[in-house]
Amino acid sequence: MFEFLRRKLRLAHLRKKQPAPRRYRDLSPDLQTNLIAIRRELGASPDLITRCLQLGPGVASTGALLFIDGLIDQQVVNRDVIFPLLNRIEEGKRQDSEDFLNYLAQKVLAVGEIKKERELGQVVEALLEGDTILLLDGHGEALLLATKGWEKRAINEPDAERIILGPHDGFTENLRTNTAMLRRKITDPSLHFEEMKLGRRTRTGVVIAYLQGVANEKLVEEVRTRLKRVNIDMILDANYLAEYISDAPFSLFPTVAFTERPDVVAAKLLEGRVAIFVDGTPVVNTVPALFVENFQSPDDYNFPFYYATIIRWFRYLAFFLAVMSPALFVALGSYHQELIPTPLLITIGAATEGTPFPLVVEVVLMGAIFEIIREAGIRLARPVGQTISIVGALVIGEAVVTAGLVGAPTIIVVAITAIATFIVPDLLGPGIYLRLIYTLLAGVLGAYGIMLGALFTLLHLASLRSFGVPYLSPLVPFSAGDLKDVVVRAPIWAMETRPRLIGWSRLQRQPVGFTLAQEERKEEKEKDEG
Amino acid sequence: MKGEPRRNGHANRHLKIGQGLLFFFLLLLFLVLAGGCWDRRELENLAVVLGIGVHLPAQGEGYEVSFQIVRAAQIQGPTGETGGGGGTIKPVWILRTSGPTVFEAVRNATLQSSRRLFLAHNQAVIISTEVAQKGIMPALDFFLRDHESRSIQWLLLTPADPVEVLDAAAGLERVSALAINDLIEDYRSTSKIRPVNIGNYMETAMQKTSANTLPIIRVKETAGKRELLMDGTGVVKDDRLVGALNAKETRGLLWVLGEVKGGVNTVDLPDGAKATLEIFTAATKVKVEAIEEKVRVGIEVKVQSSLGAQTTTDDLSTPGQIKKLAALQGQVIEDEIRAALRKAKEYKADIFGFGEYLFKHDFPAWQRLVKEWERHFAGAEVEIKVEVQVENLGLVTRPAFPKETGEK
Amino acid sequence: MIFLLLFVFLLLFLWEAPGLVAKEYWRELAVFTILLLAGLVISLLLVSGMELPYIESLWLQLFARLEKVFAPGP
Amino acid sequence: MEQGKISAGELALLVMSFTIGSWVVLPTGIQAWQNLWLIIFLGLGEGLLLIYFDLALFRRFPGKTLFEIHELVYGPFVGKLFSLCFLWFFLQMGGGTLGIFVTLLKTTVFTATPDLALLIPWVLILVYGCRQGIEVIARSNQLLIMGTVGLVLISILLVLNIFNPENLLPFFNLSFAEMLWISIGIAAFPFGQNILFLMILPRVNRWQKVTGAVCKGMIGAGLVLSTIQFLAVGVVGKAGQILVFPTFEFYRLINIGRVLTRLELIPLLNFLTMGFVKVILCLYALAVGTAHLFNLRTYRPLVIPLGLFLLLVAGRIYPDISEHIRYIQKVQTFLVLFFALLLPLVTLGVAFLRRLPRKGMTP
Repeated sequence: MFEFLRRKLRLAHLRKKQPAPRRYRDLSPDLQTNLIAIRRELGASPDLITRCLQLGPGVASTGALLFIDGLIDQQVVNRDVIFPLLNRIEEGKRQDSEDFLNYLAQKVLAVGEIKKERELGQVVEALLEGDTILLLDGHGEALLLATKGWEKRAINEPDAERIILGPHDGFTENLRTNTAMLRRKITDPSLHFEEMKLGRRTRTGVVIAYLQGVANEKLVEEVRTRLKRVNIDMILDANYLAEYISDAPFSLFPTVAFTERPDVVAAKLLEGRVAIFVDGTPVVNTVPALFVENFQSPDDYNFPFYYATIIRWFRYLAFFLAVMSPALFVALGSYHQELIPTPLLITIGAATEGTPFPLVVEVVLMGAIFEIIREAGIRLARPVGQTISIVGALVIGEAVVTAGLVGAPTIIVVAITAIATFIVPDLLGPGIYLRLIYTLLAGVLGAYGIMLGALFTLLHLASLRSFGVPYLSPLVPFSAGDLKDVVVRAPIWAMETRPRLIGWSRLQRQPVGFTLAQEERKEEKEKDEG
Repeated sequence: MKGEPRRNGHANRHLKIGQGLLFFFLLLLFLVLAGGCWDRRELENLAVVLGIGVHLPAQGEGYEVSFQIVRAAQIQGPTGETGGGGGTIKPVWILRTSGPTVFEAVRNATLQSSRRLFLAHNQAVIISTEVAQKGIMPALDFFLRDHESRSIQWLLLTPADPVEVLDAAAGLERVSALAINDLIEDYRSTSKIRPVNIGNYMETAMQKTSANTLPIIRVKETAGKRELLMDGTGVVKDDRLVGALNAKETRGLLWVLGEVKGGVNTVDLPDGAKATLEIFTAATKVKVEAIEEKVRVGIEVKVQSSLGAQTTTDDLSTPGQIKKLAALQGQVIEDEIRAALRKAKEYKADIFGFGEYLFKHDFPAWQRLVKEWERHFAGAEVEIKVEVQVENLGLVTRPAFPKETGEK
Repeated sequence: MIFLLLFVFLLLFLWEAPGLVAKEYWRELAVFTILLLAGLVISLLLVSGMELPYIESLWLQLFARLEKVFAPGP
Repeated sequence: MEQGKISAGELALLVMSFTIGSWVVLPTGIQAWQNLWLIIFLGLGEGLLLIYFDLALFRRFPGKTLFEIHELVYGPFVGKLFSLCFLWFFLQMGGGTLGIFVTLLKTTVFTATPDLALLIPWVLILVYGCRQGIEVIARSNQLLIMGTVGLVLISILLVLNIFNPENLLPFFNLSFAEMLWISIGIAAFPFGQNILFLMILPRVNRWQKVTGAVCKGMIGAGLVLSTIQFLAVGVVGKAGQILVFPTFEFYRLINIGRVLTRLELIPLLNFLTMGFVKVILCLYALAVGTAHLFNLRTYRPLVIPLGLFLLLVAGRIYPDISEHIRYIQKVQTFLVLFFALLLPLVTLGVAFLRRLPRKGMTP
């Protein structure tokens, strides 16, 4: 049955024909023809500015500057392009010679990056990316002047990943800013960027970042091939790519990690991972993504290790509570009351006296209401959102209990679940599903049902891989050395190796214990030479 | 298809996992649709039984079983006031049924109770002496076999109808069964009763030579209210009640078993005065030897105690006096043990587990003696050594009298 | 009940078979079908109230007979 | 066929779970009760001997499953006949384990739930797991066995206040013949059942380490079982002899301040996971074996019908628990020894006489 579905999907893939590449003509030597051709490409868009000018004073040549309003830095164009073109050209230059464009580029224009281009399509593309185009009458070539400059959002702390201590900067929507931020974290020539344009219509810049010699070469190659296979017309966010390249798109669990923090990306690159930047979004994908990564926060490394360790354990506990507590409550409350201590049973029994629904219905219902309140709180403007939370939490919770519709213990359990949910935000999505599945199973088969669900989840997690790395590692397959960043957060000086399955091409991160950096560098050099 | 073979391989893998998920949802669907929830019992539909009494009916066969069921709504209130609003309604409900076996009697309770009886939290099973004289295991079998019932329920004996115990006022507690539980757990401050749970009973019953004991609970009228009282120990031999030990003999039993955890001893001083010593720690060593047909038992008790009260005006805090006190207390303890031994031998009931000791430490001898163990037990020679050390005087040394009456 | 059973088996068949057909795994398909049919027959027998023997009881009977053949053991 | 590879360590843990499997809820040799924890070691020794001997077959034909060895030794037809016998053995072992656990669930927790409602979801998850391949099974097992070992260690703490070392006395109050007989029963079940791993060994990435790994796993399982039995005797005492599920009962007696009581559900679920591993390995061996029998390219499509067979066998394995106890006492030892001792012996003998393996037959 599902095979049919699968085949249908596969056929659908094949039926989608690659759109034939559009043929572009070369530029003509005639200025007016070129202008008309470009205008035809872009339609009558009012943001396309054409500035015709008479080059001077030395030569009498007509030309035109084209740019998109808003994508360029107006000041740069005025000061460094238009002014020199009008005033700085020496006499005696033959404006129709081959060298004239070179001369302009080398001696006249005060712009950092200048390219020569002869094909109309490339010219239009550059124009759309924020370049200024200089067309000269009588030349079949255009100069592309890098004058990009548009409004940017300032760097501020990402809302989704708050930390207490440590760097508070977050990525912005600008790709170059983002890569620059990463460069500032890792001043090492081995930090390599590879850019490609993806999205047939959005032509979004996508950058693969990795540390040459640290990241596994095969992993980088796999990322490249997977990205190349992405055939989509638009990429507006990192998730567009993540859903395409993840190993298990149907799995509940994320096999591609997301972050908005440069320090996180830097740390992951230094572990041997690969980051994928997408232009236009502050979110960066990192692969391979493992299950345990969801429980690691940058704060873990900014605080003393003993504190980080216990906090991490509380995070594990919170995730367990978030997923299991409603199910356990249902199982205990409607199947295994013998496990509840006697006085507690009497108290709970008194609190649930007279409620009309089975426990499982109560829990699922209140869970659903909670999810709705949460969503409402996110979508609405902030002040209203808070009102919603208060109404939801206090009014509904209190009224439901007073009216005797739902027992007070249910509200307590749902509330604990709700709070615990937010502690591991990366697993919010899987959490909702697992919680629901486990609760329903507990409602049907009690603890046995929960155990079956847990077994299924375990088998599923064990079968997952992220870019070749088993998802549950280092727990299974067990690698004791890597538990230093899972079971505990070992002191920084003790984490001398990278995760074995990710950074195996160069495992040693630093010498064991304390050594003077100078000596270490010397030793390394000797080793490299020897 | 040829163009992107990897793409397809990739998609295949994707869908396999998707298939798994669908699979799981189908499983869920199956369970929910199958009508599910066979064993479900909602909290609000449970009648939580906290105490059970087993009695023989006035006439006819079978058993009469009474239950103490908690009314959760009446018991609520963390502040401790009785009853949320009812006040007049008792927090427990007493139910009485009968049937040819205990199990059927329990099931018959459903005829009277609107909710299903839930036995997992039962604290105590109280059997009447009549049942005990007829045989305990037949009444107890259900509690061992049933999956809800626990082996850690206390087992008690009561001379009258157990329903009286269940219905008695619970003192400071709201439910008398919980009071029973606390009474038993506090045995260490008196060491005058010996707690036995169903598991212990079964374990001892399995031992070929040993006899069982059960604590006795009775109801005592105080100021018009019927209150609970723990009172001595019943001796059960071959699953039948044969006699009882009083508090003193029970203490003796506990000494031998090494289960004394606390309590007091009162010693007689000259001039009719008395002194009470508190037992702090006690350790017992029992050694059973079988030489040919003769059984010799050595009991060695080491006690550390403290002076708790005295009624004489003498200064008991001098080293000499303390030694004397220790000797006196040793005498009292030996008396207690002797009393218990005398009773046990009278009933020919090996409540101390001497035979079991032989089984464990001298298996060949046990094999030799097991057939006529009753005789060997009755003829056993017992040697008792008690060593008491009075370590503490409390907060004062000698009594506060204006005149010095001590030695000068 | 029988119809439900048939439906379930049909579902199982449809679950597995198309994939095998697509990969042209004919032998696998044949074995799968035979095994599934065998399962179906046994299930139908059970559902229709036929008393199939219990496996361990069969072994016990067999061993009882063996005991008779050989001398009675310890 | 199957591409997955497991490491020797993972194999050892699989052997451990498989051996703990169903013995932990329904021990054999209950008549020796208070000495059972010692006799387990005797049985372990005999079992190690037995399995070492079985593994001689694998060492002679490295990289081959039992069924491939059969065909090499006996030729295709007779070899398939031998393999068929083993298929039945695996089927009965898996179905029997399922049956025992369903009985356990039905007597202890889910008295009103119909068998099928307990069985079907379990079998569905078995099928799902089995189709994922041996790698996934082995990895999941790593976590499950950690849970079991952790539980045993925690149990030691939990029973401290009710553990009575006197209950362990006297040691060896049985005659030597009795003890030997009981230990042979233990050597057969659970240890002898490890013959099933001859179907899985070729999946281990380094075959030289296999023997050591299997032995380590068996010793680990022996330690776990012995510890549980040790605790059970110390806690339950003589009464254990009359219990249907004695290892389970001692958890019912745990009582720490009357708050940590009635905990038996937790070990119950834990033992269930061990049973799960045992049955999933049976199913895997069944599927791989059947696929080999018919020269199939993949075993995956067979998992569903074979899972169904397991379900049917579990439903018709024994009419009642007393029949099963009788079966354990009278038949099981002989049956397992037939498969784990006699048949491999014959195969090894024939291989020896035919001077197999010849050159070029093994990698």
